[in-house]
Amino acid sequence: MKDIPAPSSAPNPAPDTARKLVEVRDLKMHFPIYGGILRRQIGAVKAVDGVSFDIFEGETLGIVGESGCGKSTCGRAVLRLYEATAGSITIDGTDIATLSQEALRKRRPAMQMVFQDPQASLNPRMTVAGIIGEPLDEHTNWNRAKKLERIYELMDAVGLNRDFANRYPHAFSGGQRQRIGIARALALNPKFIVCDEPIAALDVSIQAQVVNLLEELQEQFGLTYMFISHDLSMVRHIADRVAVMYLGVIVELAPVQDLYDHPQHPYTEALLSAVPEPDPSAEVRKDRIVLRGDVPSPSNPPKGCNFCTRCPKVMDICREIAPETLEVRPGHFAACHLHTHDQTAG
Amino acid sequence: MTDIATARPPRNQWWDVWDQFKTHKGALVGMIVFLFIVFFCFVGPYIWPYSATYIDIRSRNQGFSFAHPMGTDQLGRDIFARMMKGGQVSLAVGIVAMVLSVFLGTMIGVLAGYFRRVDGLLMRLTDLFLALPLLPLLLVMSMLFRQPLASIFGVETGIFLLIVTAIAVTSWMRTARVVRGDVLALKEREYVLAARSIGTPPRRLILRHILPNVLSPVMVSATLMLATAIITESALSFLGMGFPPDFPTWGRLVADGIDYMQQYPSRAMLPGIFISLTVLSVNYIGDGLRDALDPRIRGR
Amino acid sequence: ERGDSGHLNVIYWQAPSIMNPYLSGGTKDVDASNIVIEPLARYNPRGELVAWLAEEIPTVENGGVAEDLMSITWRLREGLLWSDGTPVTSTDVAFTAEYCMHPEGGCAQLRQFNGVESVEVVDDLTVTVHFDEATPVPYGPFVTGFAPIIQAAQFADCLGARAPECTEANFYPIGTGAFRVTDFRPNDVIQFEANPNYRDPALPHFATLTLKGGGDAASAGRAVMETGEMDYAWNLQLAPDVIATMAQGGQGVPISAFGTLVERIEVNLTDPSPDLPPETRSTREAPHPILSDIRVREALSRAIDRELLVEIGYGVAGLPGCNLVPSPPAFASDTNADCVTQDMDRARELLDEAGWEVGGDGIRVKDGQRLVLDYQTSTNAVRQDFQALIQQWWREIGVEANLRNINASVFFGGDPGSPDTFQKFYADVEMYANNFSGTDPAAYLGQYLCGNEPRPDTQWQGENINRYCDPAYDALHDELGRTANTEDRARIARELNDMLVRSYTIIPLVSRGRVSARSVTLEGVDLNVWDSETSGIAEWRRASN
Amino acid sequence: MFTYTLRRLLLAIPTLLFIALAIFLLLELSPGDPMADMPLTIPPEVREQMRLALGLGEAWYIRFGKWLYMFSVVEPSHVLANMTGIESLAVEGQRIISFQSRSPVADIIAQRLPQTLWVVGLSYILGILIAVPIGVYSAYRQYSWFDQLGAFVSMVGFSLPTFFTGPLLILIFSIWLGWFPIIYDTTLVVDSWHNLGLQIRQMAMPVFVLTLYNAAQINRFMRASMLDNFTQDYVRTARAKGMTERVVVLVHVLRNSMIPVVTVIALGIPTIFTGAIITEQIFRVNGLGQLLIIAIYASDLPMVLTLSMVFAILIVGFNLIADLMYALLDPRIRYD
Amino acid sequence: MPDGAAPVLDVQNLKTVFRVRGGEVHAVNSVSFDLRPGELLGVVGESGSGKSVTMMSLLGLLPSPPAEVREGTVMLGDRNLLTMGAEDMRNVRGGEVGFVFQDPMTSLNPVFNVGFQIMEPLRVHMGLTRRKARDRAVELLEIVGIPDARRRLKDYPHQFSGGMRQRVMIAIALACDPKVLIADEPTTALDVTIQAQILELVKDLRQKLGMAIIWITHDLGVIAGIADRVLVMYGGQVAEQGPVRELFANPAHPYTRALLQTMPKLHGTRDDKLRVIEGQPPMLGAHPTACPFRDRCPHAMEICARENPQRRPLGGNHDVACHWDHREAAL
Ligand SMILES: Nc1ncnc2c1ncn2[C@@H]1O[C@H](COP(=O)(O)OP(=O)(O)OP(=O)(O)O)[C@@H](O)[C@H]1O
Ligand SMILES: Nc1ncnc2c1ncn2[C@@H]1O[C@H](COP(=O)(O)OP(=O)(O)OP(=O)(O)O)[C@@H](O)[C@H]1O
Ligand SMILES: [Mg+2]
Ligand SMILES: [Mg+2]
Repeated sequence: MKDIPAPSSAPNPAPDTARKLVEVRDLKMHFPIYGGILRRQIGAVKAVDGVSFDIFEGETLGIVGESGCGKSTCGRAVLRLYEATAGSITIDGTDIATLSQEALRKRRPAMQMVFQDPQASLNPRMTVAGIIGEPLDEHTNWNRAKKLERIYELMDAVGLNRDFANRYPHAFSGGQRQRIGIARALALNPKFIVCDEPIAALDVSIQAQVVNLLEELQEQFGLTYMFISHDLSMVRHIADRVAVMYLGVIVELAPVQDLYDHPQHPYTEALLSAVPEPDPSAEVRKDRIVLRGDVPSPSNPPKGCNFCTRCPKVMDICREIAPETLEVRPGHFAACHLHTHDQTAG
Repeated sequence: MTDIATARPPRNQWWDVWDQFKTHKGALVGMIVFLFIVFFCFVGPYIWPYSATYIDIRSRNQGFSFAHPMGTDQLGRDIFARMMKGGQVSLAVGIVAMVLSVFLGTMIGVLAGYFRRVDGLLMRLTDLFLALPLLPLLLVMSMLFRQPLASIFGVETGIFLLIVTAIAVTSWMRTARVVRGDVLALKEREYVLAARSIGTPPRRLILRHILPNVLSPVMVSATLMLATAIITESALSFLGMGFPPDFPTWGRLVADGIDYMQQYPSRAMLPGIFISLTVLSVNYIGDGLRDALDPRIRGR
Repeated sequence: ERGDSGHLNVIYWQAPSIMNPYLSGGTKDVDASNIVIEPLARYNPRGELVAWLAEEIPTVENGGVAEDLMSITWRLREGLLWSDGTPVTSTDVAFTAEYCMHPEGGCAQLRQFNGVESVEVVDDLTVTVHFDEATPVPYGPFVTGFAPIIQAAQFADCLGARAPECTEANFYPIGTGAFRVTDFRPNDVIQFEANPNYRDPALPHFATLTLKGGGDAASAGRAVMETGEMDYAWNLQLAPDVIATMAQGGQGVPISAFGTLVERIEVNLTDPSPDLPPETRSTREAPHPILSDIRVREALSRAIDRELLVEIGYGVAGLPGCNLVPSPPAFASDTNADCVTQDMDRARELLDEAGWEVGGDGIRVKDGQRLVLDYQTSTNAVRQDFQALIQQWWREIGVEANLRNINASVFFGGDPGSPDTFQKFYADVEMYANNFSGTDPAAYLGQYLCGNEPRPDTQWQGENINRYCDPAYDALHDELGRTANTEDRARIARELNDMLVRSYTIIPLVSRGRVSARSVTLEGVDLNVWDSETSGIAEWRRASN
Repeated sequence: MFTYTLRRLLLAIPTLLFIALAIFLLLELSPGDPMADMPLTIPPEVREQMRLALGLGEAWYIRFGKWLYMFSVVEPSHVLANMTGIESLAVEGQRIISFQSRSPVADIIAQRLPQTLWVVGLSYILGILIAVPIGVYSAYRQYSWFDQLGAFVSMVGFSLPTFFTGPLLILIFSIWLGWFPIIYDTTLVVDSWHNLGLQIRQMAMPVFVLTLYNAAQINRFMRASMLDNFTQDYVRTARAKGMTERVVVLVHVLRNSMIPVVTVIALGIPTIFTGAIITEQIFRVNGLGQLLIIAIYASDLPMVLTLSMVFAILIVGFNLIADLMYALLDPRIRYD
Repeated sequence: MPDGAAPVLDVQNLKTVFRVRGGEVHAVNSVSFDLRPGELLGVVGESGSGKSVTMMSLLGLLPSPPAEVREGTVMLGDRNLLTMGAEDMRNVRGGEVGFVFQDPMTSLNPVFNVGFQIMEPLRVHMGLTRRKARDRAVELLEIVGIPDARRRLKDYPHQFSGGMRQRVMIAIALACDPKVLIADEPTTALDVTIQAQILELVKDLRQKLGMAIIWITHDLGVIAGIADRVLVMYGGQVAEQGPVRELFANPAHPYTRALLQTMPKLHGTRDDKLRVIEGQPPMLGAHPTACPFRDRCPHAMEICARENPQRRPLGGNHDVACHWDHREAAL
């Protein structure tokens, strides 16, 4: 799906009311590799290699894929925590990719991020109040009392006891820490939050707490999420639409029900079948698609379709030409020659 | 995540550090010894009746006595008082040189680690300083700037400044490297990213998120530096490149006392022991601090 | 019997770096090279000139020195051989002069050849040195260890700018001395063996000799007196009680002798105030506001206890000094001995007389000016002890001294750009030691002539450190230059000495001797301060037991 | 790896040039004068003459250029000629001459190298041999009395300045006990058992002092590195495979721990050459360190400059070697 | 599942304590279970419930200090592993019991090649010659599905991907044909597709080699797929134990029930809200005198605070440690 135009119309759960909050077009993020005697650039890790998608106001877009496929990079590039190599990112009508640093700083409150590792994303030497209040320090000139008021408000919102305001992160459990991270993200009333695997580091029994919290907050504040995860079941639970990434590109993007029930891309199929079902009786019956081999290196992706090295349904054409993204069903996009074939044939 | 301590009262980080520090016996003893030495050198002179420079020619070369607990030297000056005075200089040199060197090292390390653009340049600079043969450089520097500085600031201050900067300028590299390494890692930590996503500008980001977290390697190299600075100063004095002979420092006292090693062994031994004791105690403090500042060891 | 004493170990804590005294002024190098190469005449330990390679000492009486004092003729001993077996001739002598006087050679001993116009080879064994003016004491060229004869054949290619390239010759000179070099390691160790062609077949007593360098004076002394590892240690600049303790080791004994070296305080007669413009600061245009008064200078001198200084700083290697020229005995004035006793009352009296009243803090004041002096010296443990002591004595008479010490290499470095050289004398008083080579003080006393003072237009070169200027002194010195008779010379020199000392322009402190140490088993050692310490090494022998 | 090495070598050239210039200018600016320790009896004109004869009359950049040429062309060719015995290899031209001895600096350095290598090198090797096993065992028995004692001794080891321990040892072992000589005889040739005995006796004290210091330092690195590795997962794996403790510690952990230690050791090698200035001075082992300090005192510019430069080259070289060693020992690292 | 056969591994009353600053951590409390030949026992439980510590206590792999195995017996056949001498223990480790650790990235020694690491136990336990050991190593790598095995023996761990490293770890554990294989979360760090590969592999191996396996995980899905029997741990003790279908069908312990409910499903209807287990995991500061789950238990009774429930059989080889009777509630 290199160099293809963006999907003309993105699938929309409620076409009449929602508007596009985020529009990403052909986003590329290449990390240069240097080498040789003079340290010239000799290549690049193509962590994200041309992805396009929209996120509508109030919805949750799930992004799934294997480790290293570029999910985090994509999420960070969307918030311009990385300087994207190419592509445009429009959030709430402004092209983020070209803003000056100062202008970008002004727009930061509208877009926030929740991180994967609740331990690593909190400065161990700041108190909870300090951490949650940091965005306020940066973007408001409120007095202490007002800030504190807001901090307490946020702590209430994420279900943290106000008494904890002066403690340090190490005195909290993982779930609580993640709540602190969420409170920080909420501090400036953002519209859009990128959640980068917010539950991956948490224990199963805690994961549900955090996901529920995110859902509640979405309802309460009308937030829009980009929810990155590799836990397919959890994505199914929380997302409205899901994009499946493989080696820096989106191979399939569809409304959640559609995707899980009728996956159109062989990779999505394999991914879904690989998830173990917590049901002994169901498991025995199922024919699991086991992919052979490992994900190729993003610095040296295979020619043609990125997935051709592991695809169980690989065809000759896949090794030659990268497939285009097509709307195979209404609102359901896939990039696979199986469908190109169908279409040209039919 | 098995996190205990939901009911622990809020308290400062440093209390935890202190708690862990206390459990390190060596460090605790080191701390007490070091404080004692500092007290001896800086408060002692106010209590002790003799001045370090007062010559009582009639009571030359005396042994230990009540009036002169460490005896007197060849001019009848009270060695006890000279030890205090010498300690002041040695400690001051050690501390100031340490602060300077750690400051330089941290600053360069942070800049190099944080700003990719200057990284190459600063690291080449660090390599360059690492490749400079230190002692010759130190000697040449002390020879070179001794007089100009002495004439601007006066002999004592001039040489003090000289030695302190010489030591600092030739010893910041290790700190810089360690700090840079840490900053490179810290920069990728999610809380730094989080701060950036909030829109925190680099200056505040460094001050608020990076610096406090490189504190522990910095503290450790600081204690090591303090020890090396004291030794370097005394080595310089021993080689005749440090403070002038009429200006007592522990290093000078050792150097002067070595000739008398046979008649009055204590004259070289006492300052020698004080130097070792200081260095030793500072090293133990450093050890304890390293443990206490390491969250893995400190535990949560 | 040559070589019957076996092996000799000598230690110099300053290691010799070259065997050619013409390329290095350092005593260590001169001493080392004098084991191998020798002059025509030397001073013996009593300061008398004795013929060495020459047949006899030329004088006016024996006709060796011309009546007009314009030339001197030396005659070599007969049958002298270089250590390589070739004969020593007058060409070698003449070559030596040529070598040192070469304008590009940078000869360190050029002063020995001062005033030499030409060196004429008369015959194989005779040379005549012609001076460009009447020279009453013509014993500079080829006399003393500073100007030994080198072999023309060996150094032929080493003239002028090429001198440093002759490493082989500089390290392994061919000489007439008792030993020859077998192994030379600069700044470390030199090995010698007896010269097979030495003129006295019974000498030297030692077959081989090791001259080790490096370390410090204390451990050198220990190695001789305590562990007995070494036989002879040079110049033990150590505190007296340290030497005394070492001597208890019983393996060796310290030996001492006195030359002309005097530790003194020089008084600045000009104003060193930094407020003055650089052209006049410390020059005769600005007389010193305080020290121009002789009473103040005398008071400073009277307040000093020289015996105590000796006791603390030099012990057996020092004598309380009241003269600028302490020896040889004939030249030493005996009228100033009263300075030895400290007299605080007299000192105070003098200051009172001069109008300096004791102020509130004990420091004297006159016309609102405090009696504060800057007192500088080179960095050196003994000097700093002296400074501290003298500071305390002066304080007792109401004089405050601000002490300053300057790294020796700067202080004596002579760099006209540096404000801290002893010549520039940007201080009120300064302390160091100086001496003269040989036994004749004429040139030394000549330092204090008017016009000889360092000043900006001479790039601060000049030896009249005090900026002393007295026409009477100049006249008397002129007379000295015209006098050849030894007794008259001595009288005039004493007078000159007294003029300087009695005016308290120079305040001598200690007459410094030299202390070395020899093993108890080493005999025949006679410490020579007038010439190089190794000049008698052929006679050194192991005590037979 | 090759390009990496090449790149580092290329980078080293400007670094070294810069160092050379820096040292040269420092020396140039320094107020010391090669004539300063001449007796006062030598008059100023003569001093000036001598100064000119040393080539000090020329502008600094000319002298620097000359020196650079001599250092990078003439001297290496002579060293090469000496080593191979082929005289014709030596490039004609003036060599770097020491102010003090007026002889080629390279020859003196070559002369001094053996004793420095003997004493300092031996103590370095001894230091390693002592420190490594102690470090390993202290780490293995962390907090045991052995470990505590080791930690204390090693801290004492480098908190005692050598100028203090040196004279102390001399006093005890030479003067009171008379076991070892005070003076190091650099001319001693070890050609018999007796001389070997002498050599060992004279080396004993300086080697001891330096060994204590080196061992103290390396021991601490070794211990820390071992401790780091003991907590690694692969150690558990090795135990789970049923390996004996000996194999676990001496094969699995040691091999990993040696990686940083070996580079630290490699980085320390230049100090063998720079010599231990103070120790050499105290025990009169007239090696490179002593040479340097004397040259500094005497303002022997060519000597100081050349020595410093040699040291700088060694440091840069061993830095590179240390990095390459790292890559060799640690399969995870491949520089390119 | 050969029900009647004597267990290969029988753990009774195992108790492991860590001494830490300011007290002790009772990480494993009176854990008992057994493992029959050829059986795959799945162990689940949240993080910190003592799964790893239990298994490592069996083989004495915990660093001591701070760990201390206080009580219990671990019978491997007829020998007690806890009282065994060091030499015998080494023969058990790697010889009779293979161990696969959680993190494939750090569990292999980075500086030795893979061949060396596989051959090590072969040479120690089976006394094979170098050549024989190498052949066997190649064979093992082929068994675990690493292509081009002979060449890859010379490769270092970092040259393998995570999944392949885990295969190497399995190969090492299998090297000496162990009777028991203990796998401590072998797939947690891997992607689902790689996890699927490993799970397939283990299924294959079980069929081929027929060893008994203990498989630790906190993913109930994995357990459901491969285990014969499940052991649920909570707070350092066994909460529930039973055959896999029985346990999934009739979870008896409130914790097990909650655990099954919190997991969102991949198929079927989407729940509006996930069920959560409120509260925090217990602190293991002292020997428990009460039910560790009581604070989070929806069915907590006052007896739960007084008495630590004993395991009671429910029939069908299913037992639970809970005061509350789920069947009552079901009524
Ligand atoms: N700063 C960087 N420099 C170079 N390469 C990078 C950088 N950040 C990420 N990459 C590479 O980009 C690719 C995508 O990384 P990314 O972190 O986006 O993956 P991910 O999908 O988030 O994986 P995970 O699930 O493990 O978090 C990886 O191959 C990674 O190695
Ligand atoms: N070295 C140690 N010192 C103190 N406590 C420890 C130590 N190792 C483990 N523990 C404690 O023992 C308990 C059990 O840990 P264990 O590693 O067995 O958990 P686990 O069930 O394997 O969890 P995970 O799923 O995270 O691997 C935990 O509470 C842990 O804090
Ligand atoms: Mg990621
Ligand atoms: Mg575990």
